[in-house]
Amino acid sequence: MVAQDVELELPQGVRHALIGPNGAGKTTLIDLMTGMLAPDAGRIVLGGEDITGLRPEARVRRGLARTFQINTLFPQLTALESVALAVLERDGHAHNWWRGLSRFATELDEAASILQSLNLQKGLHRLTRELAYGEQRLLEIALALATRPRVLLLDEPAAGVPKDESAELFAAIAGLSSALTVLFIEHDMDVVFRFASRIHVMVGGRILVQGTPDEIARDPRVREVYLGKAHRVPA
Amino acid sequence: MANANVKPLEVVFWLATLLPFVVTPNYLSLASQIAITALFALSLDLILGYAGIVSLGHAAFFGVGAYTAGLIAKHYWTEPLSGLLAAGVASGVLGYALSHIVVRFRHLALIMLTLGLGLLVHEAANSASALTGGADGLQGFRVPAVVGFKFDLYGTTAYAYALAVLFSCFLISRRIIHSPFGLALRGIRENATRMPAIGAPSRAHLRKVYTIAAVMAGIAGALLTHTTSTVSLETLSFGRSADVLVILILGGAGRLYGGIVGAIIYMVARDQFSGINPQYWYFWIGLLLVAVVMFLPNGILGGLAKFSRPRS
Amino acid sequence: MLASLAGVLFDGFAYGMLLFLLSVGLTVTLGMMNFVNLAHCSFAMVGGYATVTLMNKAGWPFLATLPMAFIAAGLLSIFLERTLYRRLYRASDLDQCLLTIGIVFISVAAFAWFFTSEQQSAPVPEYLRGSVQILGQSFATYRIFLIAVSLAITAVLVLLLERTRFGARVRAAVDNQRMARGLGIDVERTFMITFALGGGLAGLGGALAIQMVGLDPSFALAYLVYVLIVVAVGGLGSIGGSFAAAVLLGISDMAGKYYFPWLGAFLIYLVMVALLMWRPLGLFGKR
Amino acid sequence: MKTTWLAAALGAAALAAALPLHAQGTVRIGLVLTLSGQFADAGNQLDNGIKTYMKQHGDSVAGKKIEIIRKDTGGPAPDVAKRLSQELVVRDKVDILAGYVLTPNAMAAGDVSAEAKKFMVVMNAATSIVITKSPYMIRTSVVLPQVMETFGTWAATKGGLKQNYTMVTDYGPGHDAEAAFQTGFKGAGGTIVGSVRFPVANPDFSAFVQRAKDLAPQSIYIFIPGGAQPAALGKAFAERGIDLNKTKVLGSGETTAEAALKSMGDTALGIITAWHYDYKLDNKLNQAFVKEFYAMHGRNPDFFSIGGYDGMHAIYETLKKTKGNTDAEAMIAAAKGLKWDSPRGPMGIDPETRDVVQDVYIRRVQKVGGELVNVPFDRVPQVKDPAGERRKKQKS
Repeated sequence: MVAQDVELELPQGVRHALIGPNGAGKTTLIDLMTGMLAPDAGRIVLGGEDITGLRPEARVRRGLARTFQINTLFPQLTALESVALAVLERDGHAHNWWRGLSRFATELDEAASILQSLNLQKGLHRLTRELAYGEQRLLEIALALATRPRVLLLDEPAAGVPKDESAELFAAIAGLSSALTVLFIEHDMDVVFRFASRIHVMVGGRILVQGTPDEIARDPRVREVYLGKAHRVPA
Repeated sequence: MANANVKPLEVVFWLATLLPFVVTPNYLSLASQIAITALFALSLDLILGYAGIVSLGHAAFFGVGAYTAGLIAKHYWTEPLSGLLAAGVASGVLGYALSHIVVRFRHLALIMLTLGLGLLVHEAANSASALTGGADGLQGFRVPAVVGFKFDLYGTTAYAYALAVLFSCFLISRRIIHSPFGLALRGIRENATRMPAIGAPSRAHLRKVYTIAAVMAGIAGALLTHTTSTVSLETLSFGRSADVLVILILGGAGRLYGGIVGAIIYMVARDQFSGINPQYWYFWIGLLLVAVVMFLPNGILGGLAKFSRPRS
Repeated sequence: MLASLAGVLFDGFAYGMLLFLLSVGLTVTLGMMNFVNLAHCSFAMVGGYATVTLMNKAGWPFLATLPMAFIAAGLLSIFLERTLYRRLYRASDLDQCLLTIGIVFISVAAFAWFFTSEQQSAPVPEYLRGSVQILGQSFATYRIFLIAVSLAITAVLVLLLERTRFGARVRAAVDNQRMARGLGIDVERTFMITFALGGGLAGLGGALAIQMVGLDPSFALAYLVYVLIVVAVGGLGSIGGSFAAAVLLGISDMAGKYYFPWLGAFLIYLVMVALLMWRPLGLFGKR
Repeated sequence: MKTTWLAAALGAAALAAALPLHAQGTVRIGLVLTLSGQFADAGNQLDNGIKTYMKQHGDSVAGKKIEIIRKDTGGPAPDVAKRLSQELVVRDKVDILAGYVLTPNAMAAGDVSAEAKKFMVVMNAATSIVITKSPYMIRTSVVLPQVMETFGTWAATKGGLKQNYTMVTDYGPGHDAEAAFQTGFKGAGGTIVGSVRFPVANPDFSAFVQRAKDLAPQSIYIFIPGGAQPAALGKAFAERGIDLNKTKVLGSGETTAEAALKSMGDTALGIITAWHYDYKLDNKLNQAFVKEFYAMHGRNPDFFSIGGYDGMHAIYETLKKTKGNTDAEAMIAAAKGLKWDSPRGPMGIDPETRDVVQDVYIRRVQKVGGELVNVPFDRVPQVKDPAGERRKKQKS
């Protein structure tokens, strides 16, 4: 059993962190929420609407977007093309096969501004496979943002990104609009405690405990299972 | 961004397609069949090069188009342009129907499914011999002319007609590639798992491009019917599906011009080799294919692109 | 009616064995090594023509030529693997298609040049001709022989690949070349031997097929479709899958021709499409 | 814009035509055959027949040198056959079109012969309506109804058979043969107890033969194309052990061709076939032809070869009558009513239908000197194509 009777409440606009040892079922939970995997039982509700039966792309259109732990991007497309594609899919222009791409200025500009907000403007016209690894991680987020989500699920956004760059990455995440609900999986406790306002600890497919950073830091069960004995509460 | 504006090389290429009228007037019927095969390869490129669907049964649409045009010329009227549209619609309908099956599969299962569906259409045509004339081909019809220009032995009208239709379908394909829909297709080819994650209905896109490709393949089939006034089971055969796949890979898939360049080189080589050595020309064609794969990976255009300007 | 049902099942099974013999080599190369080797039936032709030459020119008995057919096709596949195939292991499967179709064309022309386009015949020894009466039902001797050879090959192959160290090495090298090299497996040599095994099996299949379906230079193109169907329906890389698919397709083709002949060639393609839609990865396919 | 294209083209065409016409003294023959692919052997054997004739009769006639340009269609491909024929006329300036192993290719090229007014000799394609495609066309091979309807009538009369079960390959010639045989057989009082059609690409016949054996009709009629199938059928017969004195097996000539007999072995004994040629026919002309053919090609001729051999003979005779003039009207007029002795026996070109008229041999497979041979034991002389005759009646 990978994820069992998980009760997860994501109130609007709050920054959530999902932590837990490897193999706790975190990514699986995200796959379940986004419809990549079909749950055996249980319901997924987004803004009051039951989306358990919807196909992944339909859930995205209702505002539930995600990034991938391992980059799943478009190697031969440029960064701008990738994000523009997401924007065009969102506002239904992707089925237009007779007007030239360049005629869709508003969508292209929006894509460029999203990339700019994640300071990727340098790599706008470069092929994705020629971008640096860190830039590709930011592009993952840009692609998710382009769908104008209400809930953004970030699967280890800073995985493989060196310490100094990950701080910059999370600063960009923090800078996202406050209306956006964000849930991110992260192993670096400094980052978790700095950016999350609610933390969910998952172990062996179950939610062990949920709470504010302070509650989690003091909770003995988390300490013993995950944080180890010598953890001290940050200043 | 793949810029949509016309490169000078493209203008030169299309002007060069007019040369056969003057330089090689005796090769116009061959040129017309190259143009028809190029259009057929272009339609395959839309689904293979741009959406990643490998098909070994694309001749099903070519043949349905050819037979539709033939049946219309035989039973109704012989004006070709309307016959062309009817053929496109007929193969488009078949394409849309089959697309619901095809888009649900990938890799070897997809290839073998398209092969199986192609062979089933071929068998259907053979057993419906009362309608299709079976293995002897459709008899008793003749398409005399197009917009007043007679089809004659020299093939002048045939080449002009085939070239005009190829050029217009090429423009449409070029527009598709540089449209948002074209971008979505390239997205599917680049990373099919990411597409649903950005809200893209991949299967709907694939069904649409498969239908468009079927229409174009049907038009190519109808062109052959009009220019040769013959239709036979061979238009639906596995051989024709395999040939057009070889032609596209030879030229280089996913480059819009791959099918056209592949058709020119493959058919001219076959014509010359079989002229010199009618029994064993297969040997030289085989050698050509092996040489291209060894020295020009990703086809002729792929190889040339690598040599001329390493992809930025 | 029952007697003929037994007859149809037997014939179908024997025909399935023929399809299995022709395609098991491809299950090894395409299935396990992920190399789209459309030239597989050209190796079968090499085996067939080796048998024909040895029997007609050198007067060898039929059974003695079978190992030679295996070796001839195996050697040729080693030569091709070392010169051409090796350089395309990481190429796109479309380029692999182009290379192998090119090889098919070359082989068709070469065999037409050396052996003319005439139908070859490999007269089978007396004791394999005619048919045997069992419980009043006549069974063709040659088909019984074919079934026996196929079952033997299946057993040897499954043991070789599933139970031996060599088998483990092959499966490891195929699943993950980098890791296999890390474990000190000589991946190059393993691939070469695997290819030789696939080619040799094709050669043997080609030699055994002459008696049933004849042999001429266009053999490589004519049977490519059937072989691909068996491998796809059976499932990539699964010997058992190919065996099951070959039997299923052989019997349904035979039953179709016997019970509803007007369905003709439709049936085998309908069965294939249905099976693929039900199990896209093939009966026992893993990926 | 369009007119400028065509103006340029016509100018170029005129330029090409002004090239010096090829030397006066040669007659060019465009030979369109299937020299590669599934029917390569048929194409090669036909070509070998032509080469044998030219070796025996030299390569010039009526003071003109004969030059042959060979083209390969690669199999049944009417669009390619039509284009190659057009190119032979337009580019290579041939005077005569010849060859055409398969019906669809012959039909497509018939249009070219009619439009370009070129004398055309069909040397194999056997479907009846082929001859109607051009007024300048003759045929020197065989017409399916000519043999099969005759065979059906013979089977129900002199053959003494009342019941028959037909088994044919499911394609053009197969359907024609089935219809012709049944017309002849029923016309002469026989009854058809059933019929079945094999798929074209059919590697294995055991199911069909088993079905026929279970029905155990008084006689079976078989029509299959040459190549691998007769051998495969022979093996199915051998394995099924059809009892030949209980069930009479009738077939087209191809069923017991040389290669088929070799693989069928003794089970072929007693099979009755009807055909217009066999390399074992014992007449002086045929023995000389077979000897020369074997010396040149290392194998025996078959009915494809005799089609090519007699095709060249018809061309030579026609050119002699027109004294080398290759105008199609003159040649077809000279060709109509031609009669000559061929290795297959007396034959000729029907003056009205321009189709081949020849004897049809009824043969039985027997062992002669340790070898399996189609021994002719009856003959229907100078048979015209009944389907052609019916067409003539409808027209008049």
